[in-house]
Amino acid sequence: MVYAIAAIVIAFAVAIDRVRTKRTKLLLLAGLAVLLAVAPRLGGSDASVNALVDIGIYVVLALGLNVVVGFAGLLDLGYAAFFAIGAYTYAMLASPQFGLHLPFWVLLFLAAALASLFGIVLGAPTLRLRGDYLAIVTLGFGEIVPQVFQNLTKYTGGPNGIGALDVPTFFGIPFGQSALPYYYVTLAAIALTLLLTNNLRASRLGRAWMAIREDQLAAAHAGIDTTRSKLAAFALGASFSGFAGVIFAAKLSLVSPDLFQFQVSVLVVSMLVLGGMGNIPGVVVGAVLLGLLNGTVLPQLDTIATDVLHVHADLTQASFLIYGVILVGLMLFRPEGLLPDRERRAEMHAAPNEVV
Amino acid sequence: MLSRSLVLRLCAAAPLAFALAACSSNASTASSSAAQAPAGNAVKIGIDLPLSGADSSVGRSTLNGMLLAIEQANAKGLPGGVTLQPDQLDDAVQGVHSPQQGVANARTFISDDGVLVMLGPYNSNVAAAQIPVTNAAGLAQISASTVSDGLTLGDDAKNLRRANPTTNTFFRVSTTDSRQGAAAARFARQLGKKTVYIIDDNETYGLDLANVFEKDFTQLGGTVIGHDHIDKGTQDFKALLTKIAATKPDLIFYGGTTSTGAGLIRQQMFDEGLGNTAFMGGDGIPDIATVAGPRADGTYYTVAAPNADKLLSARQFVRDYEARFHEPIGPYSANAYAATQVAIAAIAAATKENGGKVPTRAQVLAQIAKTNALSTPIGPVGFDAGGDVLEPVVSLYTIKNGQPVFISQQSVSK
Amino acid sequence: MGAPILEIRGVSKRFGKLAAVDDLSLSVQTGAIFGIIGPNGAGKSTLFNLVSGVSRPDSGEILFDGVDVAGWHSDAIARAGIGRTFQNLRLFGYLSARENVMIGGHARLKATLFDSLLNTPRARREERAALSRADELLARFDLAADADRFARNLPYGGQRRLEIARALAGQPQLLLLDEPAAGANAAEKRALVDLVRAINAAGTTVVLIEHDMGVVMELCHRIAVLDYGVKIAEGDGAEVRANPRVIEAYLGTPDA
Amino acid sequence: MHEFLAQLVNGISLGGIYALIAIGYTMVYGIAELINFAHGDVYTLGTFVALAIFGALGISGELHGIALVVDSGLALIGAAVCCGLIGMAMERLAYRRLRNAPRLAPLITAIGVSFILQNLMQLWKGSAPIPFPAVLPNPRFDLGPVSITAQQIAVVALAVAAMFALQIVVTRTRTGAAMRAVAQDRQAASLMGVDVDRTIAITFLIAGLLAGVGGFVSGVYYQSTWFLNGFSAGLKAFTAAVLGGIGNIAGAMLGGFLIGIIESFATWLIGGQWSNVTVFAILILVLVLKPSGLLGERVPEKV
Repeated sequence: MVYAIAAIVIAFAVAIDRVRTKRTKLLLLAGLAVLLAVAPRLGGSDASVNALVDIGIYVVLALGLNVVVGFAGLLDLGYAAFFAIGAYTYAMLASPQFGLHLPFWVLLFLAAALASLFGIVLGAPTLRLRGDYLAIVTLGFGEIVPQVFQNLTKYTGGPNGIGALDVPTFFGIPFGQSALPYYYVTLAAIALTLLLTNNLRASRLGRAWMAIREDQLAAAHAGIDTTRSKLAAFALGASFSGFAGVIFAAKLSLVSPDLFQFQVSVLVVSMLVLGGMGNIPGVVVGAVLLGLLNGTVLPQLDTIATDVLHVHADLTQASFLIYGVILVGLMLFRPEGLLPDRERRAEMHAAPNEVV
Repeated sequence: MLSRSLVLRLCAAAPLAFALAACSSNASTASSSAAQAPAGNAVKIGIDLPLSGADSSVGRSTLNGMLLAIEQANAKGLPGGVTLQPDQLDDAVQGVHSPQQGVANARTFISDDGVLVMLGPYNSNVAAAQIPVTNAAGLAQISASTVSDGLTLGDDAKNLRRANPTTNTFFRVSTTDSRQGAAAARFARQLGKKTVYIIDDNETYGLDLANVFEKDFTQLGGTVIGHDHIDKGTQDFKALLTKIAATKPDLIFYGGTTSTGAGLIRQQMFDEGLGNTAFMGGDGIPDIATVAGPRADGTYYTVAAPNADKLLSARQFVRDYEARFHEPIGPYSANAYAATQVAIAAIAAATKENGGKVPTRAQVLAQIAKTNALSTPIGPVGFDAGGDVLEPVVSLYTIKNGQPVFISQQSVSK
Repeated sequence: MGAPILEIRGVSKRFGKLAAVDDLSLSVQTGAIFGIIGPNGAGKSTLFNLVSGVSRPDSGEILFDGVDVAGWHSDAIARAGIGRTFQNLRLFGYLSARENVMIGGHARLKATLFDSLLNTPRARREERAALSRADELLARFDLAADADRFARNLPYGGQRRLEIARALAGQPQLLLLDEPAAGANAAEKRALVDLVRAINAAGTTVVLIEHDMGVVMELCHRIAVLDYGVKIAEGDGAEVRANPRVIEAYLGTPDA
Repeated sequence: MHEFLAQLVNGISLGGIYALIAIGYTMVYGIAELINFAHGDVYTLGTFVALAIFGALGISGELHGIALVVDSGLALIGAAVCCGLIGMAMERLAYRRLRNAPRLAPLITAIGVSFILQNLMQLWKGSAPIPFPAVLPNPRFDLGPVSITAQQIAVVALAVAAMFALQIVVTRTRTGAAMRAVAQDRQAASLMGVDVDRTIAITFLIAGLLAGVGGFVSGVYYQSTWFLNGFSAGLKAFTAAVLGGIGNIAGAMLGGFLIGIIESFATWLIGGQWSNVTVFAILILVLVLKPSGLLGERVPEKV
């Protein structure tokens, strides 16, 4: 079922990317939404629903990072830090840790606000740095945050993290241990993220980001406050990450520092690049593909090898190798991503004399 | 046109994927019931371990201990003609063990009716995420290596079981940090060490172990000069050891495993003039010689099992393991073997009770909880109500000429 | 002609030991078309960069509408009402011509972050208005047919016009044109002259740097001549042409 | 005071290894504008290769006399050459085709290559740390209040020598001139007749050679290696390169030594678990205060 749903989502995303009229796009989107809403009713185990939720959280993360990297062109290699901040917000305010039990729904937005606050704190002094320097600063921030959570044992449970987080309730009805309620929450979160990021893309601010990405100096001469616009991208992107972190923590009922390492940031960036930066359907495709690969395919490599290929191979050991080969192969084959946006497609097919 | 054909291909792929999914009945639970349900009375044992990335060496040797027990049981035959089939999933994502993936794997097992019991996980925080899920589903889970107290003891454990407070589904053959740390502190005092400098790897196992050791060592009249934590992936410990050398401790205690730093620290102690200072750790470092080489000599370590030289089953196990896998056992191979023995014995007993038919998860769980004095390579195993081993024995070893030498043992209970 | 819209008082800018602009003063009357000429390296573009906030003067004042904007950020200066073009075009190459113009009007829109995020009715109204304004401008600049093309794919002359359109979209009071006639043929120059006149007639003060003397003489009410960062002459076309220092500067340092 | 000096020695020798990696990072970035994430893994591969060479020669203990020179020389050169070739191969197979791709594509490729190298090393030698034979004698010299080992001196000497050698290559040779030209403006260099492909390939070769030397040194110095070492070492080396001003060889060395010293002092004064946090916090601070790094030149925006 996971594979089927993933294939359907990808097919719809490609179709939405390709059709031109807005009405057809909306129709396709509505169709997909209905399909996804009823999908769990059509069979499929709790495990597959759970796998879909994990992928869905990646979709929210990727869409959020897309605002920063895809729209504004700011290379952020520490996105997992904001994810961690969101998750720990839930963990510290809705668990036995401090005896605080704030409601899930409130924390969703509180965490988003907190994460964006941290985005501003980090971004304000550093956003005037050149692209690669910004990348390394965000990378450093991404290393610092989980390490701080790990070291402040008294407040964060240290390496153990915080467990037994509150189970969210919906009008008094607890979610329980099933993955299904989280499926719908994640679906709603994706819908909200899609709506907001799509609004942004076509807005005054979205245009300002495009301008900054293309030529910062010319953008400034058009009256765009580049620092504030970039800061807005950073803060908004962070808030989606924090938001996703709450859903993630609530479903897992646990947070620990090793969940938010550099690899997570890399994974989300890879989703963007693989799918097609800046292009929302592309980003969804990238997130679904890599989410599926990481959460479902690679952990089950041994079983898949036995069941599907009828070879008894010990492939799991090489899962990282396979992942690396896939990344490199795809980049060589389609460096602009599977579904690039208009500008990047043009860029790839432009004469190579335009070295930017 | 490329884009058009891409659309077509992908659209074509969707129904195909559906068909595939239908054929394999449930592709996400890769080896699921209907289509691949093994013939006869097959019972699946779900195994969740980190099999790729940084933990994969220990994960593999743990897995091997489990596989060996299953193979031996199948060869010997089980009541009702039941055959056991291992179904292992990797809980490392991007090379790092992941509670998130652990839960995904646990749910995969739960969704697969053929799985009657689950072995694993390796890491405590993975267990902390899995327990609420297996507890709600009533799937028994036996871990060979998790040591964090909160999994079985106190309010933390109660919170993990809140979906189903009256049932415990989590068992472990490994000893809690608090028991091992306390035993290690007593051993250290018995060895006549008065002052200690404690280092830990700032990970679940190591930090907790070091904290318990610190508390107990102080209670027993020893002096803790300092307690430092290290960063993951550190290779250079010279700064830390320079600092420690200035304090001239009798003993350096390390909470952690060989790969998180014990091997390197032991080795670099010699470069900082601490070669003759005693070095001690828990059951994460019996393999220290693989990193520290000859400099491992003189290291003390504790293992949560009676003297292996005296234990027949232990010697037999080591021989069988080396014959089967052509490599020395890993730090948790024996534990893994024992955990699997518990699961197999429970399945056998439940099958008998069920009149030779494949039992239910609940029946297996009930049998596991009743386990008492089962003979294993780590001594007799039985569980208390929380899922911890009854009356565990902790032994102290030292390394001489690269070989473990038994020193003494003590029985620890709460 | 009224009060000066732009007044430069004793502005200097050095790069290392080289003074690109040296104690320069000049004043541009509101409503004028003001020309700046001089040999290459005379400091003309540096002057534009100082006025538009690319770099900060080492000393001196730049009064725009009576306010000293020296050292302000470019975006603040643009919002205050100074638009500019660049000698080596700086269009957003991979955005459409229409998007380029809409970006030019950025500062005239009021949508906040939340309007953008939620696509409020207010934002939608404003977007529609901006879109039609952009299309009007494109039509005025004879670019309507190219509205959806990437800016970089426009012919050179189109790109030059687009850059002016983009600057105008910000509805500046003062427009700085950096060599607008570069690379243009006679007909294009003709059209440019008409265009600049029309812009000026609509109420925008224009300062232009230009090498083409024909264009300068035809358009400019007043002309300043720079050499080595120093103003060596100022006046109307005839005065400047007759000035011996100007002749010397042009003949002494042949235009490379 | 005594401990201060001892920690300074620790930091400088640790920094020497960072410097060797950082120089490669900085050169590749300066010339190809690529953050070669796999560079740290090339360094670890150097240790693995040196280990394999010692293994093939049947060496497990301390070497003396002529064997010391010949065998360790073999291992050193073998590791360096192997890493140099790997670096060139990576450039040829993966990065060259992406030279005009969107910025992120080569970055993701580099991360992919890093995963591949890590996993290959893991499949080769397992996921646990591996011992490295104590091949070099390590006498200790007492210099007043501190004592320094021969290996510590060697590490620092190697890093400094590598820097000077490279400075000479870059400023005095034709290849160096080509490198500087490509770093300044690839297109113009190509128009001037510089073979850009070849120049970039040579840059990767040199970076790989240095990483290999670093790998050998770290094996000898720590007598151990681990397939994941390259990640954290590479990260710190890159930090060092940025700290010093990326593209600047002397800056990379300075940055390497500084990071090493900061790490040692953080371990000593704050606690080992804070050393990474301290390193990155200082990096962020430096970049905020001096965005082009300590020795980097400010690149003015061209209008």
